Amino acid sequence: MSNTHDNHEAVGHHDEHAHHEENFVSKYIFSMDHKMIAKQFLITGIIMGTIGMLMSLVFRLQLAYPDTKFAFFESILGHWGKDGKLDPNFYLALITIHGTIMVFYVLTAGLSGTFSNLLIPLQVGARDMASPFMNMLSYWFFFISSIVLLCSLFVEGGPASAGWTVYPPLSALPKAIPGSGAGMTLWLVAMVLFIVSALLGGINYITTVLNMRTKGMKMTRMPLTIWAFLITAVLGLLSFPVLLGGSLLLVFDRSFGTSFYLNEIVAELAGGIERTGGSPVLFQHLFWFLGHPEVYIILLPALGITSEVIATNSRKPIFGYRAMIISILAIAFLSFIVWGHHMFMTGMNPFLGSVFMLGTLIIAVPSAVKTFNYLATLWKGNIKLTPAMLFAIGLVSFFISGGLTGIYLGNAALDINLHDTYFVVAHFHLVMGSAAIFGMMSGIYHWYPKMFGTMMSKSLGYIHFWLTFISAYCVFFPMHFMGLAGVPRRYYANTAYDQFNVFIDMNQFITIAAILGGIAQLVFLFNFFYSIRNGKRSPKNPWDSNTLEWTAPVEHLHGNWPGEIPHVYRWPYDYSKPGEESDFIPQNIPDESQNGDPMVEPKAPAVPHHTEAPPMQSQVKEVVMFSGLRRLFGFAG
Amino acid sequence: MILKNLLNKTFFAAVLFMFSLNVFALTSNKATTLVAKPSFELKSLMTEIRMDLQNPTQLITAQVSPMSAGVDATSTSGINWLLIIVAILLVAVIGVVFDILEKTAKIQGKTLLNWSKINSILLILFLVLGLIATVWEFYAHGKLTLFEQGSASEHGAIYDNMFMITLALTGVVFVITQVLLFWYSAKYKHNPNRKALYYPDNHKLEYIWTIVPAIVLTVLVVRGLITWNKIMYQKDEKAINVEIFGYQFGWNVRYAGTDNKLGFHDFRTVGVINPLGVDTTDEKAFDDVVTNELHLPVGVPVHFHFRAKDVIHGAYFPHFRAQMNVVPGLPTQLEFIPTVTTADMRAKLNQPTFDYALLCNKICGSAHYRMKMKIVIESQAEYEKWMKEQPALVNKAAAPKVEEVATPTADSKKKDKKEVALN
Amino acid sequence: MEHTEHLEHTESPADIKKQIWRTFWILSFLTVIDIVLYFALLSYHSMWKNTLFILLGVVKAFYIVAVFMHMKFERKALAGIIILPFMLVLVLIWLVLIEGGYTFDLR
Amino acid sequence: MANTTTLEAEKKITWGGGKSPFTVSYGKLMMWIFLLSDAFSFSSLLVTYGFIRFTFPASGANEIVKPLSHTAENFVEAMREAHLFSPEHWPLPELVFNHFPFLHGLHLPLFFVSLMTFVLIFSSVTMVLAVEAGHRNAKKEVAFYMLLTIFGGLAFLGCQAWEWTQFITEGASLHGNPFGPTAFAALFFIVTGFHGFHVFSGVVLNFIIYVNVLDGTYERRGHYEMVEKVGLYWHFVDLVWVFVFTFFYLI
Repeated sequence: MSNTHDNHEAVGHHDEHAHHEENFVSKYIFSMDHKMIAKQFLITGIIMGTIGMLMSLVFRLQLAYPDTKFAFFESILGHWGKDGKLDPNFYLALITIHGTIMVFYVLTAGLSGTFSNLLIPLQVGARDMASPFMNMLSYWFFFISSIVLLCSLFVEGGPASAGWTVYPPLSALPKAIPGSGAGMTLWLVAMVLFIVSALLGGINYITTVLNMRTKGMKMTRMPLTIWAFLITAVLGLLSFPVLLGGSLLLVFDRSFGTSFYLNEIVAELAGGIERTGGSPVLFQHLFWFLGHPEVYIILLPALGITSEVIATNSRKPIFGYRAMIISILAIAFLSFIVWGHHMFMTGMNPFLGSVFMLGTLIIAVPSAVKTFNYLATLWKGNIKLTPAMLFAIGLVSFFISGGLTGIYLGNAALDINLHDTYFVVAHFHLVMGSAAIFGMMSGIYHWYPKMFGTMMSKSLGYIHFWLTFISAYCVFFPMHFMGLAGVPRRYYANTAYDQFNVFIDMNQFITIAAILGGIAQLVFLFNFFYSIRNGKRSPKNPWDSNTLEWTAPVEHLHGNWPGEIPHVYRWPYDYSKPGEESDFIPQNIPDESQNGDPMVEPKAPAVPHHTEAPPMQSQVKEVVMFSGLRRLFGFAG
Repeated sequence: MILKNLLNKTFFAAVLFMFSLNVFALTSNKATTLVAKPSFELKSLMTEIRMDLQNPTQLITAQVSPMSAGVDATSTSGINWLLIIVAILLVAVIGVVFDILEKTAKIQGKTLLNWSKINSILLILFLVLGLIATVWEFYAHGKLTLFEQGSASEHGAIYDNMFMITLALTGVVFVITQVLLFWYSAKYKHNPNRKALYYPDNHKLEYIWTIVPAIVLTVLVVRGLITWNKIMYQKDEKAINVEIFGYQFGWNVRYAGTDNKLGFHDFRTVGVINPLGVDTTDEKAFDDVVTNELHLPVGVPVHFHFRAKDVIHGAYFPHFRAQMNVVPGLPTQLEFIPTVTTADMRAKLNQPTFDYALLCNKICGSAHYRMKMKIVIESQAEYEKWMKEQPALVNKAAAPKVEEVATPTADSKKKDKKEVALN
Repeated sequence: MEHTEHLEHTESPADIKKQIWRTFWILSFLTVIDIVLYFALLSYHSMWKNTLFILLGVVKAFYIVAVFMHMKFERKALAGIIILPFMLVLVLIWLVLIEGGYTFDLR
Repeated sequence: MANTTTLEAEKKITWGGGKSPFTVSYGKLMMWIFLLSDAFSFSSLLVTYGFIRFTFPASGANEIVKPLSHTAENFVEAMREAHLFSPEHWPLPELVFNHFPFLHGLHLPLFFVSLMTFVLIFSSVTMVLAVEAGHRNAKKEVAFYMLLTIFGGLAFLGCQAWEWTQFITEGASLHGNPFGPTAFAALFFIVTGFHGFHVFSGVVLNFIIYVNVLDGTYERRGHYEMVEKVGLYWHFVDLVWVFVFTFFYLI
């Protein structure tokens, strides 16, 4: 660690960046090292994820055994589990907080926060983030936000219970549901803090990617993970402020008697002030203007991680690197103009329904391109089935299953009968729940050696994967059929309806599968924490990967590389290149034709064509398509 | 060094295991009083857990009937806690044992399990079983879906048609892509003597799989748009006007009566006497009929006007392929033609107690899950007979005149709106 | 480096100052125009009047961003990444306003 | 740009190589990106305004109330009787914002808000002059113009405070509005309040920078980039006001 200090000279981006001694607090708590912040994000995310999952098990038990009394409910939930029966209001609170935790705290912060922080500086070849201080603030805002959200579980009336989408008037009128009292206020506070954290992080990620790349790391030589994180950060940056505005107005509606989202509400329901003039649909527009990009904020990092993991473990270049980038950009762009497909049945103008439907179904095209590219990458590969790879394959499988059901829901006409049924629950749990969690797991297994310097147990990883994979399909696949039978989501019990109650056996099956999945996570948790101390020491490049992070030493230095930052001479996917002895060539290995200048393209094109000569026409087209992109980002070829 | 490490770990595992045994002993000591199954064996613990999962009713009802067992409820719930702890500890033990076994195997120079092979077999197995399960699922639960039961409205046929097209297309894609995914993953498993094919791109292929989905989706989009517009813009002059009023937690129906015009309403007057806040001075409201059940004549278009009192509700008519949110302060609308009477549906489904229902499909509070209303589709004659039995609104409301005067004239309000365009 | 010429341009401080003051007068003038138009067209309600005001606002915004915020002299790419994403807001505005009109019709 | 070379030099030390695609420092890029994101939060509020505005019909009458032609006392009541103010119609802004300090009782529509606009534009000019002086490393000029900018900001905040006070004394609040729909007043308070909050934080930032300038922090650093970054923020506040002015007072 002696050279850490020497490097400080080179690390300090700020003049204020003082030479300070690393003590416990500055190293582990208020750390400004992106690697430590990544670990903080990850561990907080895992803890939140565990809480979210336990909540889901509680309400799954209720759904499967609506007539049974569980004695332990009373002991752990107190008056919300009186006589072993879950309180219907608390059931709604549980689904709300489960959704909030999973969407924002686990899959946004835990996934994108962890891996953006860990990988962006390491993979683009930077000593740290553009502003390490803001990075630290980002984590601490997130941490405080988590605490506030968890605190809301203990307030009078319970936590927010209007669904994670908190549609007013239910969320705006404290009399409408107990959870819309103090719990809802805390939810909003937590969300505002979370947005601040997301913005601080996002600004940092974008700036780092754009401005801090090492020599030779052109945009066209960036790993797909970085592309995904960059676009994710852009999505977050543009959409979170809209939710900030929306939440602000909701706060005013709740606490200061305004009526932005309320109309024709009598005084006695609304705290003594009659509310007219607003529209609940307005909130839904503002919410989903965030909410839909949010889906891709969750999914894109997972897809980026998958691209990297699949290419590395197939020992093959990712198929269609440029098509992948264009797909990411297309998905990101389209995600901003389709938010209304969550609102087809909410009293929105049917004309807008047509517009949103058009955009939504177009998203299927870049998604399909991504899927086919993954398949083509696997084809004739030399696939090492590491746990990370298995999770990546699982992600692709979920992405296909969940993506295809999206075609039903994106179709406004079909949404008429599927809106807010279990079909929706099944769809989004597959495509952004399971798929994103699998992306996160894949990333954890893959970059664990980079984070902790030790290896996780492979065998336990396999057990974890298979149990989780099977249970996830068992939980979510049958739900489609409930949805097709018209079972609405967010129902405390289906006992009031004979035609829904026939699904009781399926509900029990799902719950058992969910408990199995929960137990499988214990395997993971054990593996994760046990391996930090007891895992095998990791070699420098355990997966024979090309990207820059594996050229950094296993021990963490503040500044990442002990000497000069490696220069980049090639794209990150030179796996199994013909004529080369090794089946991988890291990005920092120069080509003979480059004369040691990283800015020169290697003689063999950076994205070499396969053995047959490509048709002239397509080459021209590619140049046209891609040079436009290059011009946009202003990096000369 | 390695040996020391191993020894340490074995010790750790042993301690963990002993500890879990102890905890389990505690568990079963208490459990004996309840379940009367004294056992210290791992196997029986597993069966117990399995029992707990598969047949919780038995186990748990036994637990929560403290009178018979003579143990208070808190201690019974403690068992579940301990079970969880035992599960965690067991996982830890298994983990450590695996770790040790692998390390020992490594020292001896062999691999414990050929995971590559196992995984590729599992992948194929998962694919095959998964596809079989999918087919079985269609067979077993497909008949419970609404599509199997058939639609009960005129546009339902177009809807079901659209659904089936989508199902067929996505089904084909689903099978092809999943098969390829698992098949490739298993087939091209690692072989140190082989080198992967360096195949970074192929523009022809990429264009094909961009353009083909695009064309398929265009078909879906066009059909979807046609279907959507057909359903959402149904408009018939002769349609019966019906107002659906949602509140926490129930529904009311207001029929427009003989003039087929709904009287004006004002949310300020909603109260116990006048639950829907209808303006009783408005002559259009005189013949309105308010009920708690929705009766509709078969084959006649119905135009629904939705209104909510407090929060957003969702009016969901699953069998009619119709849904619309009921938003406070936003009068939403919907129109459809019911085509199958309740009696016919009962006969078709062979369920003599079957009833159509209007469900709430937007989270609205604690009793959201049982906020429903019975829908009866009947012949024109039956409908008219039923309608005659319902009292008209004004007689029923009998609101004092003073209140009526106080209601602002919604009539003039409407007029103003129509005249003045937004600048 | 494609757009070097933009960056290397070194105007004398006097030139820059002149440009700043010119922009100030343009902005002031446009604001005055706004007010004058407002009263001139007071009894006249139409889409065109509003479009005119918005256009004037956009012109003002252009001067502020281009000159005061120095965007004119930055690389085109920077302008691109800042301004193009902002266009997404137009989609939000467009669709939400349609929705507002629809709500008006329903009520 | 004068400080390009210093930036280049700084980059050499902090960063092993490569190139910055925009030839701006990461700090400025961050500020730009932040402003982009903040533009979205303002947009969400303005979109709300547009939506609610669209759900109300405009004021029914097109009667023109001539400037200077009313005596103040019961202006609002008179307007209500003339159906120019009613809860069903969006009021004409010139009838609402028609006051001017010290000129009590005169109908001076939109004059005051025009003044506010000028104040803000002017403070933007002084800000950009400070930035320009910073390029020349002219510490005294930077300090002078920063001070002017701070005064401009404070003047604007003062104007806004007066306007709010006036509005509130006439009976407007977050849930009541004598001029028209309650949403009109609530939106006014939210949007101008959010903008005012930005102005306020801008003034605080400017003040910090001003102190630093006097302290010689940037002189020692060799460049006045901090002034530029804060300048960007300040112009952004001005930019937002252009649209608030257009949408709230004109349309």
